[in-house]
Amino acid sequence: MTTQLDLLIHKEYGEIPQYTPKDFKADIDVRWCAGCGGYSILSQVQRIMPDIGVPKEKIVFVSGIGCSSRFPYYMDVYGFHSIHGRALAVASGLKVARPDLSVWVATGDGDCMSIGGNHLIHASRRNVDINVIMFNNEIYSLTKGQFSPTSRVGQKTKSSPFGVLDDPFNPSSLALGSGSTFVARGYDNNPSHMKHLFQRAAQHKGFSFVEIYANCVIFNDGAFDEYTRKETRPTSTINLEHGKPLVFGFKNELGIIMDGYKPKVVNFDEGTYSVNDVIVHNEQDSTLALILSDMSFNPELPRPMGVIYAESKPTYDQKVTWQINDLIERKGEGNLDDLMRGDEWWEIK
Amino acid sequence: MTTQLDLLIHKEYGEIPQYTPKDFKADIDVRWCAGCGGYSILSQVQRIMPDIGVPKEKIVFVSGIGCSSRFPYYMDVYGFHSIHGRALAVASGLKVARPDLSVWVATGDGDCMSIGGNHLIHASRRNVDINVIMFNNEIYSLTKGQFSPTSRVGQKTKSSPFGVLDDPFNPSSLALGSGSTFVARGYDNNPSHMKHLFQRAAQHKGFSFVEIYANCVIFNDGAFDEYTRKETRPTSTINLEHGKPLVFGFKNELGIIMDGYKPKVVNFDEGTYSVNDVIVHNEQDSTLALILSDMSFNPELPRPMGVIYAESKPTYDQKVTWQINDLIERKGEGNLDDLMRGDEWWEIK
Amino acid sequence: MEQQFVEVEKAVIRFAGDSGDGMQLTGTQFSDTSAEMGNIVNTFPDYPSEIRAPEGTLYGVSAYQVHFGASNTNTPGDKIDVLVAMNAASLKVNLKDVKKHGILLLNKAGFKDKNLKLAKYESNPIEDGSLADYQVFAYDINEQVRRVLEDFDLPPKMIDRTKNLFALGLAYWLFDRPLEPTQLWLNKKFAKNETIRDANLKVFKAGYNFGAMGQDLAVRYIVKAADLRKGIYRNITGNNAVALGLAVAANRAGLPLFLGSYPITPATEILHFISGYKQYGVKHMQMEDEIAGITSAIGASYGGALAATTTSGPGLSLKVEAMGLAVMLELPLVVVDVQRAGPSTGLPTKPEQSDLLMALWGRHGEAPIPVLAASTATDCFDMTIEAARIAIKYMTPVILLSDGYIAQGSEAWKVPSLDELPDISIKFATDKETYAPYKRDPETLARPWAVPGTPGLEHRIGGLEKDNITGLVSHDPMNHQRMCEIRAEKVERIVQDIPDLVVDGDESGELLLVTWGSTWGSARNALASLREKDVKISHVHLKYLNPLPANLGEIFGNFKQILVPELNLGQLKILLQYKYMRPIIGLNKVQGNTFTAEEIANKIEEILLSEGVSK
Amino acid sequence: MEQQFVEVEKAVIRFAGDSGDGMQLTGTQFSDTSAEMGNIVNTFPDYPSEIRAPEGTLYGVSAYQVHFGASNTNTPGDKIDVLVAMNAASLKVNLKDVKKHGILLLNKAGFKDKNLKLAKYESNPIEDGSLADYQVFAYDINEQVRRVLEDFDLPPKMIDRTKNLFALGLAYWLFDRPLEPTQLWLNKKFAKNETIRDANLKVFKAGYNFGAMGQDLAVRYIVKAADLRKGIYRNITGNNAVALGLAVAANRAGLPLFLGSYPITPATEILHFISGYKQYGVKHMQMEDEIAGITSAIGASYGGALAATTTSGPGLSLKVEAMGLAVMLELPLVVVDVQRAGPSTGLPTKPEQSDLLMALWGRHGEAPIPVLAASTATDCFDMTIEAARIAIKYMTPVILLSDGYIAQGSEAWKVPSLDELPDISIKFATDKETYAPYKRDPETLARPWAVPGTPGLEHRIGGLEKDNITGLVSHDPMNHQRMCEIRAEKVERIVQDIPDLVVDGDESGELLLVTWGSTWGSARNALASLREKDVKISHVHLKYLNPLPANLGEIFGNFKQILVPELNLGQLKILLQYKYMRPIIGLNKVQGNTFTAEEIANKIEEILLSEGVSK
Ligand SMILES: Cc1ncc(C[n+]2csc(CCOP(=O)(O)OP(=O)(O)O)c2C)c(N)n1
Ligand SMILES: Cc1ncc(C[n+]2csc(CCOP(=O)(O)OP(=O)(O)O)c2C)c(N)n1
Ligand code: SF4
Ligand code: SF4
Ligand SMILES: [Mg+2]
Ligand SMILES: [Mg+2]
Repeated sequence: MTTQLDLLIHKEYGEIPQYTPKDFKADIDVRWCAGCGGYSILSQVQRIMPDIGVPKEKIVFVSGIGCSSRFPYYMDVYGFHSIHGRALAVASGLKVARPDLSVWVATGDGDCMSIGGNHLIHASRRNVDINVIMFNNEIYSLTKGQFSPTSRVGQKTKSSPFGVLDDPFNPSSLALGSGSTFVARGYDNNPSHMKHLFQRAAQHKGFSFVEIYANCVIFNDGAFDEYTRKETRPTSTINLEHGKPLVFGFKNELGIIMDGYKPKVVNFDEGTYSVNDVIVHNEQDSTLALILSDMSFNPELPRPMGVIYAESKPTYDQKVTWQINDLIERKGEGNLDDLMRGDEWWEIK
Repeated sequence: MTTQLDLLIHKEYGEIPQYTPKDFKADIDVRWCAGCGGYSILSQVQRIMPDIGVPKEKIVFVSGIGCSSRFPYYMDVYGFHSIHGRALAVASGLKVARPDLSVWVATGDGDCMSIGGNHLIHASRRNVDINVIMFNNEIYSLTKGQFSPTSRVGQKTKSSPFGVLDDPFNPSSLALGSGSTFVARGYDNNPSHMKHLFQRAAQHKGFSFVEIYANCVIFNDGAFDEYTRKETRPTSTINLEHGKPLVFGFKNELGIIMDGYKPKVVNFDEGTYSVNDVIVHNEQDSTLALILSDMSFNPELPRPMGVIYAESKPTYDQKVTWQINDLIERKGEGNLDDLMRGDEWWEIK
Repeated sequence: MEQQFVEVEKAVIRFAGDSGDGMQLTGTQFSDTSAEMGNIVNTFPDYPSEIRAPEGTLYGVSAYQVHFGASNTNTPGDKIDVLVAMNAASLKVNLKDVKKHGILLLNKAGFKDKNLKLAKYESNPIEDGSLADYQVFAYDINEQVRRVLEDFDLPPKMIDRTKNLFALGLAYWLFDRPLEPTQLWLNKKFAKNETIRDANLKVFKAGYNFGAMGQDLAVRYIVKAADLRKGIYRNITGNNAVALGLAVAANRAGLPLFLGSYPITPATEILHFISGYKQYGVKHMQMEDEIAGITSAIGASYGGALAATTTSGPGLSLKVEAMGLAVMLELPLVVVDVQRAGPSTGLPTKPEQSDLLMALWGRHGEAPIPVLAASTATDCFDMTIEAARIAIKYMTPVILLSDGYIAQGSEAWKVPSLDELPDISIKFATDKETYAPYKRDPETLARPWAVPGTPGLEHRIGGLEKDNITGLVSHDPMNHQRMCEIRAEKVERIVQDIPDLVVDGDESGELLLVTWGSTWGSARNALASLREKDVKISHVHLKYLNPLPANLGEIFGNFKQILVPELNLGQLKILLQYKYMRPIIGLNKVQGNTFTAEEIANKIEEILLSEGVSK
Repeated sequence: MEQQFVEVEKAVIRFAGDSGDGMQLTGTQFSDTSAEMGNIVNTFPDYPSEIRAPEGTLYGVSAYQVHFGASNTNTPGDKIDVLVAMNAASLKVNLKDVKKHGILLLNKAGFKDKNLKLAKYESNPIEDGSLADYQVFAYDINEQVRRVLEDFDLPPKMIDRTKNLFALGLAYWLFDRPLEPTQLWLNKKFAKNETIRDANLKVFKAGYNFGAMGQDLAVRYIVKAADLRKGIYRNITGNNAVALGLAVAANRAGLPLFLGSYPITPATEILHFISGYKQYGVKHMQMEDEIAGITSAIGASYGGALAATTTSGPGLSLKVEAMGLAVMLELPLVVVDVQRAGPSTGLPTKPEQSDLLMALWGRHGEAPIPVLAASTATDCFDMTIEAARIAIKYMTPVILLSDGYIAQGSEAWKVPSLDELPDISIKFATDKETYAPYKRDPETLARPWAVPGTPGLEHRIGGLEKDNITGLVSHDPMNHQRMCEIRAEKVERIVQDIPDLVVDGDESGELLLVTWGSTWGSARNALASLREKDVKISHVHLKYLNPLPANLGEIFGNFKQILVPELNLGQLKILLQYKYMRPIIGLNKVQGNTFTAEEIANKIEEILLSEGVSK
């Protein structure tokens, strides 16, 4: 049966206009605090939009509740600011009902991993083709500063005046453990890197989980300084590039080798190892992804940034369509009159 | 302040009686179907109870809803049959309020990983000292046979007449990805192995996640045959033992070696490798745990059974107590009259 | 012995046995055949909440009841005329419902010592005289089938398993049913296994002949056929009717159907049916929980689907927050709640009508939602389409209340043809010149539905209060007041669009009986019996609970007293007393089952008597 | 210029500026000092939902209002006597609330072109004559503080930031407040940084002197002190009072306190306060969501703690299913709902009273829960203890309704001493001979509380219906009916245990004003003003919504009309019309703020006039 929707969806849209990032700016003041990490995320998202090959009207941003979840208001595409924690379930229904759309989710560490944790792991497991950008500021900002599931042990917040007791999630490990097919990490003050990650996420067919360290200047200022500032970043993080050896350091003098199955830092300057001994990043390897992600919270190892994992696999929304098409192909399009009548009917004459 | 509860808790209970398994059988008919995997789980749990060093009245079984969640009714200890999916949140509150209790959760693949997924990952992350036994039958049984988050792709169930489309969770990977400190897997028709796992879980201070393959004779009969029957088990599974090499096969002729960071099966009979080349299980190694757990769904590798991971770490409930004690030690026990008065008070005379 | 025929208007038969005895199948065959003969049928399956309770236990008894006849079979029936009991436990559990002098067809083989003990009988009721008030016919059916199948090379277990067909054959003989429909069915069902097919056919026929050979059953019954309209008929349960209703509504609306759901008794079957509609282009997601069930549906609705979510009480409780979101978004959504006995897990397999107040008022903030209720299994079809129509036309979530009783019970349904059903389509917004997200239709107050993919209509919506035209977030105090009032007014205006009530009986009088939901059936049966006795009583039945039909207040004005029987502690009573500010007499039952016609009739007579009105 | 003193009964001052201007702090100091002087104070902070909105914008304005005086300062005040506005946007947003001829203290430096543009002023209101109806005093405060601190080696930004203290000093001079309390406070606050401390002290004093030096402010006000009972006093917000109430209730019950919660505006501060009570042995868990918040609390209650969960509307909607579980388990639990404007996310920082019906009836099945409501910030303390008392005594969850208005507003509180508060302890069951899980106290119908750790009392409970004595799962129809009725009856019986209402005013008459929750304050102010005009009107205020006080029906009988003002579309009205079956006049406001006394007074006069009763 052709539905009203088919008429809309299947209408040819011809050439996609030559957009500029400005075309994606909504006509409204951005109301984040001056200095909020959100601004740079927003501007990189707006920057990639012209190039993802989708007409504006086919793009939807869904969010939950939080400072980060105000994101859809600032994008001049379709936007859905839902309720706390439910963005991924809303987006799943939308994407399955409308596989023609490019569906994005903007969410926070609280929205996505606290109240929304269940929808995260299930959307991830199902591999619904949604691009998730999680603004991780390690705090609940909109409610003015309580600890979140990514806050650190000992962190003093309004709801942990004597220090947080809960161990945090490692977001990339949770994403991998639940079956995500695309997992990446970036940070707000590296725009070009972020832009690259968003582009990759847009290209990825399937569930993409991109964690961005987003500084909250008001409630958790400087939380990521160690990983984002020039002075410390070269030794505290490692930038992953597919097919490239895992080297880092101010002068790329450090590398990661495998000691059995354990990753270990070596210094080439010491002479024992060279760049040739180092592991080469393979973003399609699930085992390596687990090992790299697990490095994140290990103080002896650098924290990985970039694309940790990217696996190509049919998406849930595709499979739903295939299953329907397959049945229709094999058995013909269903006739509702037959369905109503069922197998066991009789006639009164 | 001494509370009524302190009077109860701190009462010395002297010698723990010499229990027998029968002491833990509730005086009620077990109402599972004949042949249900639940029976053997129940009897192994009852068998270890006398030896965990806890008086009966200090043991609580919490559950959600499902066939498996009827478990508490059959144990003659304190029991709490809560609502669907919430057993772990109930148990977390109970354990934190009452660290003196031995708290167990009996749950199903639906209860624990579908509606209860969020509480699972958070209890796991927090490392609350709870012992979880998840009856995995890869189906919703109590509601008569819909697919669950562990059902297999293609499985035909009442709610997937044309086959399941969702990829399942790998329970041990989800547990590890969310931070579990004890992760193990067993199956209903290996009582002594199960008993061992329950004993280990009981000993483990912290969050223990034990997945048991439990056959549902009615709605998913034989789902685990490949992993549990004598004819196939030796090559389809590998039994993990701490400090022992990873060997399996009918005559222990197979082993797991590391090819770089990738596990690989070798056959000693071929002469290239011997048992000495094989990895030795170290249940305390987080990286190895991830690698082993990831083998589960890989058709080229055996499925690991036994204790995948066991890490020793302070538990959440301990930390809550410590934080309180520490403050009281440093600042003295709080005086409620002072608290009510606050810092900024004045007197009208 | 001479066998005589007695003609009756209607009859009730209940088949009862162990969970494994095939009683559900037996009952379904009996009911299908009766319907085909032109009887009106109404059925109810009653099975234990355990999946396979141990054999012979009291809590393992499974039963299926069929009420069939020419008229007033609006429920599965209060009291049983014929009880088929395959073992002692089945007799023990069901005897209380059998009419005095009713017929008991008992399988002696199920009354061994072990059975008696499990059923907690001190002595064998077949022998101890305790069944003197009934017509008892006890045979060793196991023995019979063994004899019938002695030539068959089948394991004894398999042979035993045919005994339900023997009982069915006997029942067919007793009520003079033709054998062909069930024979046809057996042929189809066991097409792949000739031996089993033949064994079943033989036993079934043998049961019938056993009656004919006239051991001792002297009376046979002829149950009159109903005077039914011409057409195609089938039996259908309420859950099946909801599933079909959703698929058909989507078709009539020109929209694709999306169901976001999570299994829960007794609503799960709707999900089962819909998951089988792939060929019809229907999409469904079995989500991780009820919250995801409804929010995925809201996402699909935003995308332009006719979206629905189906559940029962505990699930409805979890959907509360998201229902509020749907109110704020003003998107169409059908929420089906198949009520069961609460609170909490309660009695999960038993029906109740205790979610009404929650449906009306169970959301934070001012969040009005239209509420409809289906009254019978077949009415589930009509009311589902009606819920979808209102949802789409008024851009609002709609709650449809069903309950475990009509959801799992079945009745004959005159199958409509697709094109005789109403067109409920509306047009998506597409014009960027005139579009504004919350610019409303002046008549319905509905906002336009603009779906992603429509060029130029890009806009943002969400759960924050929004400006009444632009839909932009608005903190303006007066706008909030206006929006709250508009949302309420929009739901109120649906009253223009729903039929006025027609009183059954006199337009005024002493007592008005008011019902809603599945109590309709018991009430109709009660009225029929009272009217036979010339008791004067009028009746209205409410299918629309919010808003209530426009003329209800006027009707109330014409009656001295109002009686509301409900399967709760008085929830419609609260609504009516608040609305019309006059006392309502409640008849309230929360016993995991529905009213008998007698309970309602007695209450009516009691009221009328105490008023000195009744004869 | 000669300066004169005018004595007034009470006054209202509002401090308004940018989010970063420190208005909350300024307001708090003014209110603390006033309270210490013996005024009754009532305050309300009003801040944007954005965390730090851009400087100078209309939506970035933050304000703090103080109502202080000798009597009838039951709300933060309707109209403002003195507005301190630090920039143009603050004036624009707040001017509408200033009394005619009221005083405007403006900071000229905040009226530059850029400010005017952001505030959407065409021309400078200080200069264009548009403020002719007010007494305008405009100074360049930035300039002033720069001059005062010219000797200080501080960056200009730091210097600018002291300007709120200049304004505060000026306000102290205007209302003749002593400087010491704030000076003491500054000393303490900046103990670690002498320069900052001295700068602040100097600016504060300078502001005061600036007034004294008498540029043009001719009139000063003396606000009369109240005639307060002797004792220790402090200012307290409703949220703080709930937190203290929980800690104190646990103490009086002899139980440890456990809070399971999830942050949500405007309830989060309760969690903040309680998380600071570690020294008092209080345990809390910030859970992953609201469902875990309440279910962890239920777990703790099962373990023998006084357990609570705190939330606002959207969170309450998520707790619905678990509240039903608590009803079935019959375990004590305090559920605090700090209401905000809904539906859905609504206006999250604004108060409303629209969760009442949900609290009463928003659960599937028959799941009755007692509902209480606090009327003022300090009443939050008393009602929290009352909620805990009822929960423990009747073994039931209890819902306590607060709202964003009293939760965040403050008033002076006469601090009780712990041992003058009632003992609300009960004993755990310990006797295995007599114990049965659902054997009830014949008076309260409460079941015994047996906690794990008690030898011999091992038992199982859960959400399935259970036998009324043994607590074993029961599918018995009559038991379910009995249990539903008992659970309802238990809640009804609480009526024996709550005070009868006392009518304020005549015991009978034309019109009865009925209020609940935070509208108490506006109603009291309205009554005071009407009574000054000799208008006759009586008032009752409901703190118990379920059950309602026993004598309410009787009281209603004595009045011709009943008026219920509520911050919703008529929720108490629904309850009362249903209960007492007579029409209630509603005054309904959903504008994200509370009633002004005038709105209520006007409505009363309108009703009385139309009845031809009022003079
Ligand atoms: C059901 C519900 N619970 C709680 C809240 C309150 N709330 C709003 S945002 C938020 C946390 C947001 O944290 P995060 O997602 O990290 O966003 P951020 O503000 O840090 O960007 C909370 C608890 C809510 N709006 N709804
Ligand atoms: C809120 C809620 N949703 C749904 C249900 C229905 N329900 C009961 S058990 C169950 C699934 C149980 O599956 P699992 O945990 O795997 O248990 P099993 O029966 O397979 O042991 C469901 C969906 C419910 N009781 N409550
Ligand atoms: S509070 Fe933090 S996260 Fe929120 S807008 Fe401000 S800086 Fe950004
Ligand atoms: S249905 Fe399956 S899981 Fe449930 S009791 Fe029977 S065998 Fe066990
Ligand atoms: Mg955050
Ligand atoms: Mg299962």
